[in-house]
Amino acid sequence: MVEAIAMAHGWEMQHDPAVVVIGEDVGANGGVFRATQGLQQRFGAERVQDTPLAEAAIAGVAIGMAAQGLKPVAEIQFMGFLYPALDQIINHMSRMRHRTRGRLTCPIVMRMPHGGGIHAPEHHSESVETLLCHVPGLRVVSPTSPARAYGLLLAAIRDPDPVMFLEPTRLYRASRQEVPDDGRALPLDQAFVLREGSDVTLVSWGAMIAETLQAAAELADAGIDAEVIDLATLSPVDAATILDSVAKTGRLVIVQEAARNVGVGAEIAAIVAEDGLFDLLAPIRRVAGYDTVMPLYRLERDYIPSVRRIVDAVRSTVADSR
Amino acid sequence: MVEAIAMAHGWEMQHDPAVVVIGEDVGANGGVFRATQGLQQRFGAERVQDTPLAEAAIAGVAIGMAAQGLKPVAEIQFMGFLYPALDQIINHMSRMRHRTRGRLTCPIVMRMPHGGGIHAPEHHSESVETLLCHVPGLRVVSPTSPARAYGLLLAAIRDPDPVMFLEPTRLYRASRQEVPDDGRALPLDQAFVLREGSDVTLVSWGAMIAETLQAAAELADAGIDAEVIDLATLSPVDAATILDSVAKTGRLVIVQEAARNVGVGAEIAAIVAEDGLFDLLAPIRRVAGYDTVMPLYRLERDYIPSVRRIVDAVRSTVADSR
Amino acid sequence: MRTVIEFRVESLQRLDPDGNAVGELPAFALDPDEVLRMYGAMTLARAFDTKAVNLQRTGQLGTYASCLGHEATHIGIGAAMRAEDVLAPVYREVGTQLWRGVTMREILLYWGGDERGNDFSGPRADFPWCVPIATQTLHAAGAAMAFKIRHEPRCAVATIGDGGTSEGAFYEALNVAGARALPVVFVVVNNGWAISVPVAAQTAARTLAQKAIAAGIPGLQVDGNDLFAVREAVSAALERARGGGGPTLVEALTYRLSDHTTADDASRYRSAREVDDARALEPLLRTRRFLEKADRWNADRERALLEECAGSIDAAVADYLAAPRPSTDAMFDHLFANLPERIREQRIAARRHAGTGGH
Amino acid sequence: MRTVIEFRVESLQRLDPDGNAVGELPAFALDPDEVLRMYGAMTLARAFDTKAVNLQRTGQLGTYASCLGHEATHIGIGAAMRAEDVLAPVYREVGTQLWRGVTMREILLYWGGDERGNDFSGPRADFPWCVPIATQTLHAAGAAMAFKIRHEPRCAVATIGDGGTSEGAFYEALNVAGARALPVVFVVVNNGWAISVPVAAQTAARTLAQKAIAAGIPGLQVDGNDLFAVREAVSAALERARGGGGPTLVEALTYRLSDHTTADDASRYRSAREVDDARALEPLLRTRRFLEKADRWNADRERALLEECAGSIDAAVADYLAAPRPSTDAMFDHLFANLPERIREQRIAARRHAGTGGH
Ligand SMILES: Cc1ncc(C[n+]2csc(CCOP(=O)(O)OP(=O)(O)O)c2C)c(N)n1
Ligand SMILES: Cc1ncc(C[n+]2csc(CCOP(=O)(O)OP(=O)(O)O)c2C)c(N)n1
Ligand SMILES: [Mg+2]
Ligand SMILES: [Mg+2]
Repeated sequence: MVEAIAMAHGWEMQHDPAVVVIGEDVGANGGVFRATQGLQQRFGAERVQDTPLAEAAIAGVAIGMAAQGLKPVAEIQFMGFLYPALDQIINHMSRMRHRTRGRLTCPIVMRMPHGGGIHAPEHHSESVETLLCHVPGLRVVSPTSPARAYGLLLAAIRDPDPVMFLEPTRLYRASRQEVPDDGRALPLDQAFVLREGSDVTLVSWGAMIAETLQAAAELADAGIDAEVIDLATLSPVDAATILDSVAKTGRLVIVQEAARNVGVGAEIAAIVAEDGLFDLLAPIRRVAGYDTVMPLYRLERDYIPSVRRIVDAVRSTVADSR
Repeated sequence: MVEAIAMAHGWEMQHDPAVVVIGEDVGANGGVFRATQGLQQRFGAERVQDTPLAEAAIAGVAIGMAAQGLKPVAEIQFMGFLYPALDQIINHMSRMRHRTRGRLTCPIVMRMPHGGGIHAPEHHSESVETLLCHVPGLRVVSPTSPARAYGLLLAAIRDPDPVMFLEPTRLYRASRQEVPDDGRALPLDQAFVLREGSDVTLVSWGAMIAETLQAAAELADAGIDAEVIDLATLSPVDAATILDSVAKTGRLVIVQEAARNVGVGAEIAAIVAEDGLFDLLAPIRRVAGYDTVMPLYRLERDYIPSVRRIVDAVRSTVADSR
Repeated sequence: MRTVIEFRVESLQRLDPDGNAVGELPAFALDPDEVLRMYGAMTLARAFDTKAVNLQRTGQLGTYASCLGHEATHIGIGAAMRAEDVLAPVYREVGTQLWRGVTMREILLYWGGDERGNDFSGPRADFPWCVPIATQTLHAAGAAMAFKIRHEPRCAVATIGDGGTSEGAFYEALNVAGARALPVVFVVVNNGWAISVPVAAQTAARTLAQKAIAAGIPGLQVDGNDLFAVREAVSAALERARGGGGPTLVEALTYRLSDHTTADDASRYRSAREVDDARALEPLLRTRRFLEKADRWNADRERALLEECAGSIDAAVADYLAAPRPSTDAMFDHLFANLPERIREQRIAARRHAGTGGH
Repeated sequence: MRTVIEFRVESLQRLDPDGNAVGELPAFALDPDEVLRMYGAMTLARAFDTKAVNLQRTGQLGTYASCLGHEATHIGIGAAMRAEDVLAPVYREVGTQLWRGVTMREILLYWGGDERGNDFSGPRADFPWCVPIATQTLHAAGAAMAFKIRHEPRCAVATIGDGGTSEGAFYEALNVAGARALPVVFVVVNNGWAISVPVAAQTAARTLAQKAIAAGIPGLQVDGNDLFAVREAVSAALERARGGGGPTLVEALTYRLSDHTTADDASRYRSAREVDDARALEPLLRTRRFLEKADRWNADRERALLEECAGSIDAAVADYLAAPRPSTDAMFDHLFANLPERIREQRIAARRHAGTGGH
């Protein structure tokens, strides 16, 4: 996936001179995960800039550049280091268009690795999409394959508003896929149905899609036919796709790596309890990170939802059906 | 309410020499809302300190003090200025105990005005409790009357862990109530049933409790008997009280001032859709701030849920019952 | 111990409190029409400010941050900038904004709780009012970065208060601007107070200009009640920035003669004596004295100017008061270029309940 | 222009790269046993560090941040502090931590992904490793504030990297410490690089010591490969802080001889030549030369020391490797003093699925 991300940067920088890349170690080093590999050599040190080590500055400078006509793509090195930038993102980036009645805008992409599972040090494994999803004026997007990373990142850069782009760390090098470098974007605000099924709807996003698909395969062996939805845009969610699916299956299990409490999964459950309640044959279930700190790596596999937990939740859901 | 808050500070500082107060303008000025009125005169400029204008510093210094045995009560001037402090709160305050296996702890209260409705300038009317409620290791509390402000603030200061204390701005001077200065705390982690009823459960918190109670009164006139729950501790929520209520009423309407998307209301809806689904006679409804920026004050009354919106939502819920 | 490097902070004054020139006046100060233009702008700023406070007191405007006493700093900055430069102001730079073409109606709309006030008809690229302290300094740095990348001969100017210099964002802005030699000027408007906190409680630094040293950029002090010194210093900084010489920090020493905002009561924390002393140094008086000494001003002209100001202010106020309440839809306008489906639904719902709220 | 204030940054060296004394040595450097004790600690830090990198390479430890080349700075800081002082380190201060009594087993546990490593059995009040850059400086300021309020004669010491000086939190900490005259010492460990970004790209400031000027506090540079200079400067700063004289910033100039961490490949962004040049200045060699010249050291003693280090390291590693995996419950232990009901339920659920995850 990480090559697809670098490739999308390259395409767009080639075709749009307003696109600039900023972040810590994005230049000579090509990013700590190599997501900006080769860009500085290709486009120069003005358009691909290492910033001083300051996340508020990365976001704030991006806002200033964007308001004056550039399209910054900014990398935050890990999502756990996003917090110093939140003031700029929430108080300015998300509302510059609104505040100025469209006079100044923030066509910015903030990219950052998301989630755990790679035995990283403390603060390098966070899934705190909630903090961004709750903020009006932001789009939050997360890709789950190299092709979707390429297509969604292009869409994010081209979008005239700020997009938070969460890259699942443990998918960076998980799978190989030939992605044509054709400049074709995928749609934002739209979920992808990765697997059709009739017995239960599984909604997930980010790296958890892998476990969710595996669980669906195991469930199929056991005669339970799961539909798998990749949320893709985590905010605002594509409610229609989810509601349509639940109308068909009657059951909903949400899988998220983030802590359960006030997660995006809660929003999805709430939407269905509001607009699809009478379709439900069984209680909704959330399989989620526990409401505790993401532990250091010796315990991370106990924290991140396992295939087993998903399968068990689906089985209970089916068992609890009326 | 604001006098009750100053009184609770006074009691606890008098009885616990470890309690110190820090924040912008909390000293001679007594806080911009006068919530720390008179404290510096009474306890001196070491225990009641104006800080330089820097919210990350307020939180970070509080952490350092707390880890070395003090109990800081820190004021953030408005919730919209909390963001620079989030890094310290999320990466350190919420997890110091966990990280050090109990060796160092953060018995800190972060107080801040919450919500709109007082015709304040931009950024002074925010309801972003979601950002705190999602963070494991924090308690988030909001009082809705002078007596609860006094009792819950005492509980928050005495709690050995960090408590985010959200004070509803438009209740600061809304009602007068004699509150005895007796040092009695109220329980955390517990919702308050403010009104018993049998037809529908209304869950709310903060300033919206006022509109919710008024809606309940109007509904009673129309023959709909609403139970009103004041969440009080917004995270972790007292699920048992809510589930018991819904088991009785069969209907749930959640009222929040915050933007709807991934709000605390979503969590409550999700809990009931998981653990109380078969009790529900009607879809859950959320009456919430819209998923847009809190507007400047000329439109804030269109943004903040009105009594009418709550009443309409309850009526629809009753009408939609199976 | 070996000395590695040395620094000094210098201070500039061109007009003393009695209106006498100090040292060699810059060219613009020798052009009486230009001085009159600036004096007129200062006078308008003060008259408008007085009116705005009154509107608030009579319930016709929301909380408002007065600029009383800041006029020399504000107009000095404005006059030093070119139209194509970009301003990133705080919430108090009324004078600079008026100079740059933000209308009084727009200013009133904003403080009257209406986002349309931020849609400046004049300086289209200027940043809107900035309330979260110090954040605007990074926007100015970013704007300057854009100008630099595009090789445009434009500069950004950010203002910030003395209290604002305690926020980390301010130092990050100075540092990134220094590290990348960005065409930006930071003006610290040191008015002595951050609400109730005096500068001495804010920092142990004896000047705020010396904060520039942390970023390796030049910093200097000017008398912020001295129109000529402010304009001269900011002009020089802009010239250097435009020529590729990088950023400068200018500390303008002035005094907040008003309460912090109309929601504040400064008598709770500072003495009347202090305010009186400061009033003696205020900027309009000394500019007027300068003009009088040059025989360019008298009571009649002053009266005529005040009348002219009052006329344009009254017209703007009438315009403001006549502005219809924004529609409920305005909450959703401009949230996104492409409003997502879920939020379109909310817009419809909001119309249904428009005007039912009680606040 | 009138000069308002002047500053200078000074630099201290006591031991040149050849191990010769420069100027007048402080008392501790004239006590051979004390120097041997510090040299032994530097040697242990290096040997332990080498072992930790090897453990990572062989899959027995997580990502690890080597302290190769930082030993003089680390031990100089440690030796200057009193036991009752408090350290707020970053992720690289292995030497200082060992000196203060953090055990090798604890260090390995932490980098081996186990929170128990932060439950220091030695310096109970020291702050744990701090990964979010610069945040620890505010903890040190807060600790110092606690000491000051309680009138305890204790100090806090925070370390921070060169890259870390770009974060706003760092300046906020300097500023609040200066404004309240807190007993805290900030040591900037300037090792030339922040991952791939050299200091010159991080800031236009020619020294990092001059960042102190922004806060109105003293700042000085020391040769960070010079054990004596580091200890002398930090000792003096601590003495002043303890006496009520407020904070100091010490910039220690050293070099990161290793990759940034074991996850990094420094050859992507810096030349072997630069590293070779820096290696010639490294701290162990020059301390050894000093001891040799004083006839207090020879190859035999060196061999014996290395063996002793290896022995204690091997024992600690064995201990670490034998530590049982924490129980699933450990995820919930110490989250709160009083675990709320909803999370107690999750603890039970977690037990049911313990060990089913695949990562
Ligand atoms: C981040 C942030 N924190 C707190 C506030 C509340 N506040 C508004 S103005 C002010 C004082 C600002 O003082 P200064 O920077 O000196 O500017 P002045 O008002 O004197 O022009 C404070 C604390 C804010 N607007 N933003
Ligand atoms: C807030 C934050 N942003 C980014 C990172 C990722 N990161 C870890 S170390 C590092 C470079 C630090 O450089 P420096 O401060 O010079 O310390 P050194 O590693 O050289 O000791 C970066 C960017 C982080 N840990 N925290
Ligand atoms: Mg001020
Ligand atoms: Mg470094």
